[in-house]
Amino acid sequence: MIESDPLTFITLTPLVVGLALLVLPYIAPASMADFTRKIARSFSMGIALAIFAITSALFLGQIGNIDWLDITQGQYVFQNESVILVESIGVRWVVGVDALSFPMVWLTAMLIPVSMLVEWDAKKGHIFHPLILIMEGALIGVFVVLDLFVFYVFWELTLIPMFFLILVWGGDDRRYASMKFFIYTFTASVLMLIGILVMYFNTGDASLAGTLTGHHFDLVSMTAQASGNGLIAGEGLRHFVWILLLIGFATKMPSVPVHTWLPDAHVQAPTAGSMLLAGVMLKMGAYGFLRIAVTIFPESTVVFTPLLILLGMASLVYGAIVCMGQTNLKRMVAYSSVSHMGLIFLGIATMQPLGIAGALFMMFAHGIISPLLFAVAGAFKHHYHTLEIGSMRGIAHHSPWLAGHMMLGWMASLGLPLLAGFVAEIAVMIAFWMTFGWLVILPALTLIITAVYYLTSMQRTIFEGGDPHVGVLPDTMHREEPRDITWHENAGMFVLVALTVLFGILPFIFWDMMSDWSTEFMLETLIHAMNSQGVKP
Amino acid sequence: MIEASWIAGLGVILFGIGLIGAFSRKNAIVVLMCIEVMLNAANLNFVAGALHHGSVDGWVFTAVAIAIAAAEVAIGLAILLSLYSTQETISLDEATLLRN
Amino acid sequence: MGEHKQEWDRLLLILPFLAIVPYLYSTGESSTDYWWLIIATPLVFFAAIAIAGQVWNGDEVWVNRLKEGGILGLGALSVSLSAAIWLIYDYLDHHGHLESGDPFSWLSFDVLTYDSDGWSVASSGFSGIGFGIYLDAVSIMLLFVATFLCFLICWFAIGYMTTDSINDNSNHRFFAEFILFSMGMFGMVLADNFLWLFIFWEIMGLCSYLLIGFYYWKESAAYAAKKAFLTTRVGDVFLMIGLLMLYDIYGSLDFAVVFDDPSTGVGGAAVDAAMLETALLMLFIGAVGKSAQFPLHVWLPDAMEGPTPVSALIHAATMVNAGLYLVARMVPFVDVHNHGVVGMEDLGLIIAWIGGITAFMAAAIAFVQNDIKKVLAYSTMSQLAYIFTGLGAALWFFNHDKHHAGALVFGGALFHLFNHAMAKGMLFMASGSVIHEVHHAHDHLHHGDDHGDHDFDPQDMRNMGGLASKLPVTATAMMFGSMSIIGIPLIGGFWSKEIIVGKTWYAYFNGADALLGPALLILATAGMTGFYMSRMWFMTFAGKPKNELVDHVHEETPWIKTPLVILSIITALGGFGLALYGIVDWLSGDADHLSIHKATLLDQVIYELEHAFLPEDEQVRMIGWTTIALSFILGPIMAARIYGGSLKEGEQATPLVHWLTSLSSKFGNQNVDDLANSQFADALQNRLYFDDLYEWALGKTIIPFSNFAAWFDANVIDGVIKQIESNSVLGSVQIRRVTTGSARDYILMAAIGALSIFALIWGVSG
Amino acid sequence: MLTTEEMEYLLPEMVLVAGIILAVLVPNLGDSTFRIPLTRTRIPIFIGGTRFKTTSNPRIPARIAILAFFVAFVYSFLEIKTASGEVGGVIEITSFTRMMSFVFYGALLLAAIATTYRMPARPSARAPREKDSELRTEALISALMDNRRQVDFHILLMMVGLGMGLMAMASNLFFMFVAIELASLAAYILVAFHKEEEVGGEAGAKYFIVGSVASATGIYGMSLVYLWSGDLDFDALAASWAAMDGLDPFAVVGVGLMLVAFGFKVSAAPFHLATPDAYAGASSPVAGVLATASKAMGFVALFRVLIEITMPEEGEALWFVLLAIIAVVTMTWGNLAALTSENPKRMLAYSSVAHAGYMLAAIAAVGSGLGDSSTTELVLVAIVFHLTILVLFKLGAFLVLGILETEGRSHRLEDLHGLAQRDPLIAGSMFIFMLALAGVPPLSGFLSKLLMINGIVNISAGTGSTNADAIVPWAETVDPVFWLAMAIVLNSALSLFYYLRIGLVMFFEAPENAKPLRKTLHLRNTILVLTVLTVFFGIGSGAEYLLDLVETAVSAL
Repeated sequence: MIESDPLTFITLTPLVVGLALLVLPYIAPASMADFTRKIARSFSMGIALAIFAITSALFLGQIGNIDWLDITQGQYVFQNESVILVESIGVRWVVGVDALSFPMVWLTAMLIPVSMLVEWDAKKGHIFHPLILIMEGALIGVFVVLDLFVFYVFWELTLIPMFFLILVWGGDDRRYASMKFFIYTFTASVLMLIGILVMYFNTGDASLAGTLTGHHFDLVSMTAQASGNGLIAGEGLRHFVWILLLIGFATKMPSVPVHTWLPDAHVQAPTAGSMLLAGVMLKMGAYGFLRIAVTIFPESTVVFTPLLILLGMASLVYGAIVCMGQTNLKRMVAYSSVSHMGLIFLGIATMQPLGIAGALFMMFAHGIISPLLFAVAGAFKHHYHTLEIGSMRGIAHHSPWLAGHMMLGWMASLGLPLLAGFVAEIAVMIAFWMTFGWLVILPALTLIITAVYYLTSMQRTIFEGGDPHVGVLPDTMHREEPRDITWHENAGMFVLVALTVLFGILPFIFWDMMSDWSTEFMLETLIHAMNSQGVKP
Repeated sequence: MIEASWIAGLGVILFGIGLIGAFSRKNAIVVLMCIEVMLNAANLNFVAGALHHGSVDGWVFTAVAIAIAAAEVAIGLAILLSLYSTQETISLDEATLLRN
Repeated sequence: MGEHKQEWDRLLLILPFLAIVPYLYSTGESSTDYWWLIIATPLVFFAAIAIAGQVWNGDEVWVNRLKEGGILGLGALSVSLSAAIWLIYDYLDHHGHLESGDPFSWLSFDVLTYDSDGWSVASSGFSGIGFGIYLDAVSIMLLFVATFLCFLICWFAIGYMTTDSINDNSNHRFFAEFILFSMGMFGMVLADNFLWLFIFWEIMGLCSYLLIGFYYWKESAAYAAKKAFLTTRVGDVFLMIGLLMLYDIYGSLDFAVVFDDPSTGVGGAAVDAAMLETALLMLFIGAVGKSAQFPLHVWLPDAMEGPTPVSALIHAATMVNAGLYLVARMVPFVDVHNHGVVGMEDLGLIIAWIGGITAFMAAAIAFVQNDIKKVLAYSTMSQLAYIFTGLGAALWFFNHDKHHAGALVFGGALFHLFNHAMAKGMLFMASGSVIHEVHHAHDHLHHGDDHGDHDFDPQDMRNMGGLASKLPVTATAMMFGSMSIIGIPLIGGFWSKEIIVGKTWYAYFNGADALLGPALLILATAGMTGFYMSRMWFMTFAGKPKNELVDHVHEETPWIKTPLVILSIITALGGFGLALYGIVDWLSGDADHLSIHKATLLDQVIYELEHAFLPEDEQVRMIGWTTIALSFILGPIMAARIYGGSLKEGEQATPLVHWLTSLSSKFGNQNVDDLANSQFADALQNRLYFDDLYEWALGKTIIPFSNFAAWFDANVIDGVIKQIESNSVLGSVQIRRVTTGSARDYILMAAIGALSIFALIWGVSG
Repeated sequence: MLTTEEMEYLLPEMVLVAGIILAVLVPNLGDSTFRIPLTRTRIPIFIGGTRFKTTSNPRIPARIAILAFFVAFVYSFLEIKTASGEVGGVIEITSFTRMMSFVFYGALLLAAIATTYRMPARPSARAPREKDSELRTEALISALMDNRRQVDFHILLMMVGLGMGLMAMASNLFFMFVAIELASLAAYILVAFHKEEEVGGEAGAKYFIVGSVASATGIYGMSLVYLWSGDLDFDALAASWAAMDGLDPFAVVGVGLMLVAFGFKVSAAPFHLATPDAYAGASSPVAGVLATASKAMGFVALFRVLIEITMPEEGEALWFVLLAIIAVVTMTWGNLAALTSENPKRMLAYSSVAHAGYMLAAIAAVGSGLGDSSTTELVLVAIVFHLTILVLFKLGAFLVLGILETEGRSHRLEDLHGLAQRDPLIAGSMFIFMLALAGVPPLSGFLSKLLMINGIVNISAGTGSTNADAIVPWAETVDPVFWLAMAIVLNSALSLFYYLRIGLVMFFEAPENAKPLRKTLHLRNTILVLTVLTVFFGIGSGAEYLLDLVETAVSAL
C-alpha cells in the first residue's frame, strides 16, 4: 500500500490508529486496555515519525521516483485508482499531490511529531497524543484529496480534534474559545459548502457522475471543465460562488475582518494545538483558496483583485497595528499570524508567478515559524505561568535556551534574511511592486511595525530586569525556582529552528517546485482570465 | 330537502364555535367538549358530502369519525384525571409546570 | 609573565585554522573557488559557539582553554582573513574585476509581461536571484578592512571580555554574535547582487541588535539595542523598496547585469531618470539608517551601551561602512561617461547635504560629551558624513561628466573610509583599554564591592586625566588615532580629508551652487574635529589626575595591547604609504595598479600632495590651507587651552606622547564653565532633542493608535460577533417566553398563525 | 377475510397485532382452573390464578414487544426493494411504505429496548405512605413506576407502531387519518404515562389537547375536501385537483386545514408549541419516538397531500410560499429557542423543530416547481434519508438521556455534566449524535443535510440570470428558493452553539455525581451500535447502500 498508494496510507493510518488508541481502552479487556493506555503516547509518536519518513521519502524520490519540477498543471502525482464512496451522488476517494499541496503535506507530517514532542509531558497523554494523530490524518486529508465532498469532510473533521484539544487541555477561558473556534469557522465553511454545491450541480462529466444526481465532486474534472467554458454559466453566479468560497477560506486563513476567532483560540489552546492551528490549519484556507477558488474561477479572481488587496492589506497592516496594542504574548503572536497571512492574499493579487510562489512559500515558511513562536509562548506559559508581556523581565538569564529560541523565532517572523520568512516576503514584495507600484509602501511600513512589536515584546520579557541573576519574575511564579525549558521542548524547538535556518538559506528545496507550479498556474488559468478581462499593467 | 350547503354552513359555524371555545376556555373538560364540537362539524360535512355526491362513503366516514371521537374522549378524560390527581387542577392556565 | 605565556599558548589552537588557506594555496587551487570560506566559516562557528557555549556553560576547558569560544571565533576569523588576503592577492595579481558567476540559483522565477497580445511569461530580460561574488577595488578594500579589523577586534575582545566578571559565562554569546556580525559584513562586501547585499546588511542589523543588547539586563542596553534595530530597520525598508524598483527597471539585481549598461533597462527600454533617481534615493535612505546619518542618526550614540569591542566593530570594521559601500555602488548609475543615466545631479546634492548637516551636527554635539566612547561615536558620525559629502560630490561630478574630478573625490572618499576605519577601530580599542583598566582599578580600589557603587562611570573622562604615564601604549595609540581623524598633515586621514573638502568646494566653484552649504559645513567641521578629538585626548591622558584611582591604573590585561600596536603603526604610516602607492586612483578605478608611477619617491609625494591641494585652482588651494589651519592649528590649540596640562610631578610618559602633554600645558588654562552651562550646551547635551522628538512622535501617534486598534478589534470587530451572540441569546430567551405553558395559548397562537399565513397567501395569490 | 397473499403483504402489521394479543394474554397466564360445574374436575384455563414463574416476569411484555418490532422491522427491511401490493382498496404497499415502516419499526424497536431498563422488575413495590420521608417517597414512586404497567406501555407502543405502519400504506385520505389517530391516541397516553409525576399528566394533557384540536381541524379540513371531491382516494383527489378550474375554496381551505394537522405532527411553527412540553414531560424513549417516528409520519402525510395530490405538473404549487415561510420561521424559531434551553430534552425538542424546518424548506423547494422530476426526486430522497438516519442520532441522543433517566430524571443540563468522566464511550456517542444533528461531516447527519441543500441549490441556483455580470444583478434575478439554502446553512451554524454546549458540559464540567453510570448492557450496546451506524451511513458504502434503498422507495412514491 505504501508503494502503490502512499497518500491514502498516510491519510488513513493516523486516523485509524488514533481512533483505535482512543477507543480501545474503553472496549478492550482490562489488561489490554491498560497496555493500550501505556503505549498510546509512544505509539502515536512512532506512527507520526513513520509518516514523516514516508512523506520525506516521497519528496526525495525514494518512493515513486518523482521529478517535482516536471509536473504539469492539473497533473497530480501519487494519484490513486479512484474508489467510489457514494455512487448516488458521485463521491470518490481520489488523492494526489502537486507542488501546491505537497509542501503542505510535508509540513504537516513534520509538525505533528514536533508538536507531540513539545507537549510530550501533556496530561492524559494517552488521549492527547492520539488526538493529535487524528488531527494529522484530517490535515493531510485536506491537502491530498481531490474530491470536493471528501475535501469538505476533512476540512470539517479537523475541527473536532482541535475542539477537544482546546476544550480539555486549554487555558482558563477554554470553554468560550473552543466554542467560538468551532462555530465561527463552521459558519464560514457552510457558506463555502453552498458554493461547492453550486459548482457541483454544474459539473457534467457523465463517467464520474452520481447515479442519483448526475453530477460529481471530482476536482480534476471540474478544473478541466472550468478551463474550457468556465464551470458555471453566468458571471454573476460565478462571482457569487467565488465570494462564498472566499468567505470560507478567508475565515480559515484568517483575514480581517473575520479573524477574531483566532486570537481567542490561540490564547486558550494548548501549545501543540496552537502550533498545529497556526502551522497548518491556517494554511488550509490559503490552500483551498488557490486550489478551488482561483483555479476554477480565475475570471472572478481577476475581477475581485481589488477586494483581495483590500483584505490582504487590511490583514497585514491592521493586524500588525493591533499586535502592537497587545499585552498577551500569545495574542500578539496570533495577530502576527493574521498579519502574515495578509501577505498571501497580496501575493495572489499581484497576478505574477513570483507573487504566487511567494504566497506559497509564505504558507510554508509561516508553517515552520509560527509553530516555533507558539512553542515559545507555550513554554512561557508552562514555566512562568503567564503570558503577560511585561510581567517579567530578564528571563534570558534563567532560561537561556528559551530566550535563544524566542530570539530566533521572533527574528524569523519579522522577516530577517537567511531565515525562511524573508524569502516569501521579498518575493511577494518584488511582485507587488511590479503590479502595484507605490502601494508597496504599506506592506513595507508594516515591516517596521512588525519589528516594533516583536522587539518590544522581547525587551519586556527576556531582557531588562536590572540584576542579571534575579530579573523580575512574574507574580504567577509564587516563588517557584525559574527553570529553563525541558529537553523535549528544547528538542522540538530545535527542529523548527533548524528548518527555519535551512529553508532561509536554501529556500530552493521547495521554492523551485513552487515557482514552477506558479508559472504553470498562471499560464494555464489566470493568464487567460487576465487577457479576457483586459487587465493592463 | 335540506341543502348540502346548509349542512356545511352549520358545520362551519360549529367548527368556529369549537375552535374559539378551545382557546378561550380554561377548563380542560370544556376544551374537550369543544374538540368534540369540532369533530361534529366534520361529521356534518361528511354527511353533507354524502348527500351531495350521493355516495355511501360519507356515511361510513361519519360513523368511524364518531368512534374516533369517542375514543378520544375516553383517552382525554383519563389523561385529565391523571393531571388532576397530581396537580389538583384541570385549568389549562394553571398546569404550567412545563414551559419556556 | 608566566601567566601571559600561558595565555599565548591558547593561540596554538588557531594554527590549524591558519593553515587551511596556505594548504589550499599550495595545492594549486584558485582563490575564487574558495571565497565561500570567508562566509561559511564564521557562519558555521557562530552556530557551533552558540550551542556549545550553552551546553558546556561554565565548563573548565571551555572557559580557560577556549576562552568561552573566543579562540574558536578568532580561528574562524583567521580563516576568513587568510582567505580574503588570498583573494586580494590574486586580485592585485590579475588586475581586474572578478566575478564568480552564480554557483547556485537561489530564487528562480518567471515574470509576466504585457504586450499587444496580452499577458505572457517574459521570455527574457528578467532573471532570478543567485548568489556569487563581485570584486572590484572598492569591495577588495572593504573586504580587507573588514576581515583585518574583525580579526584584530576579536583578538582584543578575548582579552577585554573574558576578564570582566560581569560577563560570567556569557561570553560565548558575545563571540558567536561577533563572528556572525563579521560574516554579515564579509558577505555584504562580496555579494554580487543587491539582494544579497541587502540580506547580509540585515544580518548585520540583527547582530548589532544582539551585541548592543549584550548586557540585556540593563534597561538602557535593551532600549538602545531596540532603538538601533528599529532605526536601521526604517532605513532598510526603504532600501528594500529601492531594490524592488531596481529589479523592476533592470529585471535583475546582479551588479554585473545592472552595471553593464545602467541606461538600458529590461528588454532594452531606456531607463527613466526620475524613476532611477527615486530608486537610488531609497537605497540612500537605507544607507542613512545604517551609517547613522541625519535624521536616522539617533541610534549610534546609544549603541555605546554594548561592550567596547562591539563599538569598535560597528564603527570601524563593519556596519557603518555598509552604508558608504552602498552609496559607492551607485556610481555606475550616474557615471554618464560610462553609460550612466543623465539628469540625476540631485542625487549627489542630496547626499552631500545630508553628509554636511550630519558632519556639523555630530561635531557640535561631540563638544560637550564627557563619555569617552560617546565622543568617539559622534566623531564616527561626523567622519562618515565627510565621506558621504565626498561621495555626493563625486556623484555630482560623474553625472556632469566631470569624470576626472569625480574619480578623484570618489577615491578620496573611499580612502577616507579606509583611514577612518583603521583609526577608529584603534581608537575604540584604546578607549576600551582605558575603560577596562579604569574599571579594574576601581574594582581593585574598592575590593570588588562595586555593587554598592553604581554611580561610578568608568567611561566618564571627568574621572580620568593624566593617564598618559599609566597607559603608555594606549596613550600612543590614541594619539595617532586622533591625529588621523583630525587630519594632521601627512598622517592617515589627512590625505583623504583634504581631497574631500577641496573637491566639494571645487564642485561649488564649478556650478554646483547647492553644494555651498555642505562645503561650508564640512570646512567648519574640520576645525571642530580638531577641537573635540584633542579635547578627548587631553581630558583623558594629559593634566593632573582628577580621581584618586588613576594611581592604580595599569596596562596589564593580556591580548589588549597587540592590536593597538599593530593599528598604531598602520595609522601612523599606512595612510602616507598607501597614498604614495596611488590608492586614490586605484580605488576610483582609474588605475589598475597600486604602484608608484612617478620617477622618484619625492615626485610621488609632491604629486599626491597636489592631488590634495589641487594646484591648478587657486581658490581650492586656499580652501586646503584653511582646512589645515582650522583642524591642525585652531582646534587643537583651543582644546589645549581649555583641557590641556602637564602630568603630575614624577610621572613620565613615553617619548612619543611626552611632547604632547608638555606642549598642551603651554597654552594656558581657560575656564569654560559658563559656556558649558549655557542653554546651547544643554541642547547639545540633549542631542539637539532629536531623540525626544522621535519619542514624542511615537508616543503620541503610533502607540495610542495601536492601543486604539487593539480596543477596536476586541470591541468593534469582535464586538459584532459578540453582539450577534448576545442578541441570539436575548432572542432565544424572548422566543422561549412565547411557550407559556398554557395549552390554550398554544391553540390560540396556532390559530392566529394559521390565519395570518392564510391571509398572507390570499394576499399574495390575489 | 384477508387472503394469504394479503396476509403476507401485511405480515409486519399482523405480527404487531399478534404481539398486542400476546402482550395481553401472556402475562396473565397462570395456573387458574375452571371447575366444570357439578363435577370436581378442574380444567386448567391458564388465564389468571397464580402466574407461572416465566409469565410473571415483568419483562415479558417488553420482550414480546421487542420481538414483534424486530420481526416487523426485519421484514420491512427485506421487503423494501420488492414490496408491491394492494389490500382492500385503501391499503397500497410499495417500496415507499415499507421504507417508512422500516423507519417506524426501527424507532419503536429502539424505544422498546430502552424501556426495558426504564422499568426493571421488582414485584413487591408498594405505594408510598404519608409518613415516609421525602427520599423514601421518591424511591417508592420510582419503584412503582418501574414496576407497573409494563404491559400497558408495550401494548401502547405496539399500537403506535400499528397506526404508523398502516398510515404509511394508506391510499385513502380518510383511512390515513384513522391510522394517524390510532397512532396519536396511543402516543398521547405514552406521553402521559408517568402519571405519578406532576409533569407527566401535564405533558400528556397539553399534548393531547393541542393534538386533538389539530386533528379535529385536520378532519374538518378533510371533510371539506370530501365535500368538494366526493372521493378521498389519493389518485382520485389528485385527478380532481389537476382538473380543478381555478381555485375551489373548499379544496383550498380543506387542504390548508389538513396542513395544520400535519404541521402539528411534524412540529412546524407555529403549531409546535406543545412539542417541547410534551418531550420534557415524557420519558426519553417516548420523546425519541415522537421526535423521529411520529415526525416521519407527519412527513409521509405531507408527502401524500402536498406532493401526490396538490403538486401541479409544472409551475409553482399553491402552497409554495406558505411552506417556504413556515420553513424559515420553523427552523429559526427552533434553533433560537434551543439556544438557551437548559433542559436537554427541551433542547432536543427545539432541535427537532429546527430539523422539521429544514425538511419543510426542501419540500418548499419542490413546490417552487422550478426543478424537473429528477431534482424533485433528489429532494425527496434527501428528506426520506434524513428521516431515516434521524432515528439513529436523534433517538440515539434520547437513549443516552434514557440511560441517565434510569437513575433519576434527565431534565437539567447539569445531569449531563461530566458524563465523559462517568462513561467516556457514552459521552463520546452523545457528542457524535450532537455533531450529526448539527450536520458536521463525515457523519450521516451531514450527508442528509447536504443532500437537502444540494437539492435546493440544484433546483434554484440556475434560475439567476446568466447575463448578470455582477453579484447584485444576479442576486436580484435568482429565485428566492435559493435563499432557503442560505437559511438552512446559517441555521445549522446557529444550531451548532447548543449542540456543542452539550459536548462542552459532558467533557468540561465536573459531574454532580461521580459514580459510574448504571450498567444497562443492552441499552448501552444499542447506543454504541447507533453511534457506529451514524458514522457508517455518513460516507462510503453504508451511505451508498442506504441511499440506494431510499432511492428505490422514493421512486415508488
